[in-house]
Amino acid sequence: MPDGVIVDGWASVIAAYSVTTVGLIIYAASLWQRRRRLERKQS
Amino acid sequence: MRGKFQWEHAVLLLALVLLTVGTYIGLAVAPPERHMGDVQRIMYVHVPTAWIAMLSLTVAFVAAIGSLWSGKHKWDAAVVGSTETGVVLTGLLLSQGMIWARATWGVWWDWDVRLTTSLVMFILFAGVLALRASVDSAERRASWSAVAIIVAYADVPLVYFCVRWWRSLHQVQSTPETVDAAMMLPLRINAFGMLFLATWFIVRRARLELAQRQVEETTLPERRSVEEVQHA
Amino acid sequence: MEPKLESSAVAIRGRGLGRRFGRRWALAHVDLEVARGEAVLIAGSNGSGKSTLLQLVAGLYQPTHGSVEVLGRPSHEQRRTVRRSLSLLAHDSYLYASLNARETVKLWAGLVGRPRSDAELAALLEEVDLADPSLGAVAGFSAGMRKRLSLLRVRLEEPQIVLLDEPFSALDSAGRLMVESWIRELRAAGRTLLIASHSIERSARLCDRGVVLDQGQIIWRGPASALAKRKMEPR
Amino acid sequence: MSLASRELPSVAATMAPPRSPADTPAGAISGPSWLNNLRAMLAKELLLEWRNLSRLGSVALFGAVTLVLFSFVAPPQAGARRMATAGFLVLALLLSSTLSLSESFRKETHHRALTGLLLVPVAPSAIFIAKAFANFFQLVLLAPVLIPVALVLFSVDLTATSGVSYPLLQLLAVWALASAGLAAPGTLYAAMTSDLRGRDVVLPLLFFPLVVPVLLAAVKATALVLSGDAMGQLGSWNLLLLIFAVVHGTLGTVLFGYAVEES
Repeated sequence: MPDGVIVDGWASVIAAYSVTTVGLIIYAASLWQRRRRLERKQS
Repeated sequence: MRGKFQWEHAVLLLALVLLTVGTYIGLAVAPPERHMGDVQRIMYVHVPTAWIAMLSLTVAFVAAIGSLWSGKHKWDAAVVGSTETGVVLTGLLLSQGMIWARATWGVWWDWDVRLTTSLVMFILFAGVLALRASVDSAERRASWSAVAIIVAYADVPLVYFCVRWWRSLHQVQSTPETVDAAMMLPLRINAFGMLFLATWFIVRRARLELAQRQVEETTLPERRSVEEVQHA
Repeated sequence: MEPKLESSAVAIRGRGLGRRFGRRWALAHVDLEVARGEAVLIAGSNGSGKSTLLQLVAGLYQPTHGSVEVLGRPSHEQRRTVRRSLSLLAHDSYLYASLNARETVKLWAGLVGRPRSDAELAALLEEVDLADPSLGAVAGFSAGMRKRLSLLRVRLEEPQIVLLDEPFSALDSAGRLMVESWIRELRAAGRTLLIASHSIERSARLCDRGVVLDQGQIIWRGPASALAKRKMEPR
Repeated sequence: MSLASRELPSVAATMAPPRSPADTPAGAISGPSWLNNLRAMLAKELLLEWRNLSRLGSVALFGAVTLVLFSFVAPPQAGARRMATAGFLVLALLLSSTLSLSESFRKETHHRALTGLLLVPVAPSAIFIAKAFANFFQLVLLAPVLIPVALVLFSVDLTATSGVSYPLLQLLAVWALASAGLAAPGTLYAAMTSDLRGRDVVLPLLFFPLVVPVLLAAVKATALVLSGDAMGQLGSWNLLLLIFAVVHGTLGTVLFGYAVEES
């Protein structure tokens, strides 16, 4: 790895973790929403 | 269906605890890496995501074989669950990879072996989901997506080797020797956290699929009486 | 109830047979036994499930409910074996549009494993009045011509069990007479027949028994001669 | 009346003894062998190809037109153009292949001829192999059109390449291997998407990412033929193309039955 190229160390770390967290939450929410829609259709 | 406690929620709880602890250790306790400094901390989420994404797609492959073999709905539900989870994780893997590339190489994208293979994998399996969406017959949907998944999964090693030969001059990835024990701990905790989270996703999605199929199913119409005539 | 038959004597047996497409049950609660050498007529209006029944017997679909066996073998699980003993004249003609009649027959003969000499092929085509080479490719055929050509396919397969879906439709009176005499010959040769047809009077003459399907269910059973006399009540 | 009154050979007389599954042990292949079926299917495919030769002509024309478009956007410097030739040539092949692939199953679904084959029954593996071979053959036939067009448009002189003996033959070999790699998975996917609404989108969506290895290996191999193979790498790229074709050909042979029949 070339030294000195690295920029925005902590900002990148935070960005990576947030993107992951948000992505996982969105998927969980979509599962929840699909289930809700299905239950509404059933009743 | 509702009101009853389902076992996968315990797994979710475990996943959340592990991911919180692992991330805390990774961000606050573990020392920064010698050459790359704090950027290295992306690895604590990146590597587990990669492992579990690959694992999910492997589960999809196994479930696809089971689905073709048995023709049972349960296997098809497992196929959707694991494919969708695998695609979501691969998508996140790509975004993490891009952030990593930006921080270390100064570019958002680089035709690196792993990055490229992940991208092709993502498109391949997302394509399977697109195929599913455009088939109306439940029977056809199950067998076609199973066939497509088996073919796509078998293709991944070919893509990997091809890209590796294509870019044979590229730098070697960080080897395990450079990772010391303090870094392995958060990596492992997060990997298990991610494993349990993926399990929860797969099971939830599979249950959703089964429930959806149940809604589509209609009960047999009532048996009608048959008029029997003996002689002409 | 259906008379109980020795299993070896049964050509086709459906038990509680049902098939669902999406939310619609195309067929439900169908119990049907056809003995070897017997001819059974399936009557019913459009969409009553006649074609679905024949396709299930041929193993093209998996039953959603119940089972169907041909000569003691489950149609869908052992489809390759089952299909070797039966032949289906379906609503679709199964023809290649860019081949002509002669090439089509030659292809089928080769696939069945009984290649015919040119003279034999010519004789077969003569039978269905398609020997004229100037007729060109199937793409230019009328529905009746396609029907006659697909009838030859069934003949080339020389099956134990013949499933006919509307064998008389799209044909002129000469063609209908031809099919009729052909069915009689099949019967004389001891073949089992399952015929789905709207031409009840014509078909009833050729069959032993009949069933009436309505909305996927059997609502009438009896001798074919009684079926011809039966008034179709308005739906 | 004319038909019925004609001298008919009696059906009973012309018929062989009735075929019944009870006569043969379960699962045993009776009647025509798999090989005979394959031969009949191949003959059918070639006949259909021959009938639809004009369609193949339009596919070739399509490929040539894409090459012309590529040559517009290629960099003007002679050296750079030469470098780009390999990529554009393989892309033209890839784009043409989706046209001929989706077309290849349209004739099967028109009167449901494929179902008729399955009812005979013809083994799905034999149908697949014949179909894949026909598609392969079609793609190979594009070579005599697309390769000269590309060589002219991008001003590549084949005789000037160093380290490659018989460059034209080598180029054709790469082309054939790439065609096999495209035809094998393409046939399977075309079968699954031929009856679909939105098949024109779904087929490329599934097919393009799948054949990334073919694209990369064929471009590399073609570039080596066109601009000299100093390191002797051509063989390994060809091997990769061959492995791809074999892997996907095997998968297709095994899985085709599931793709065309309800399981």
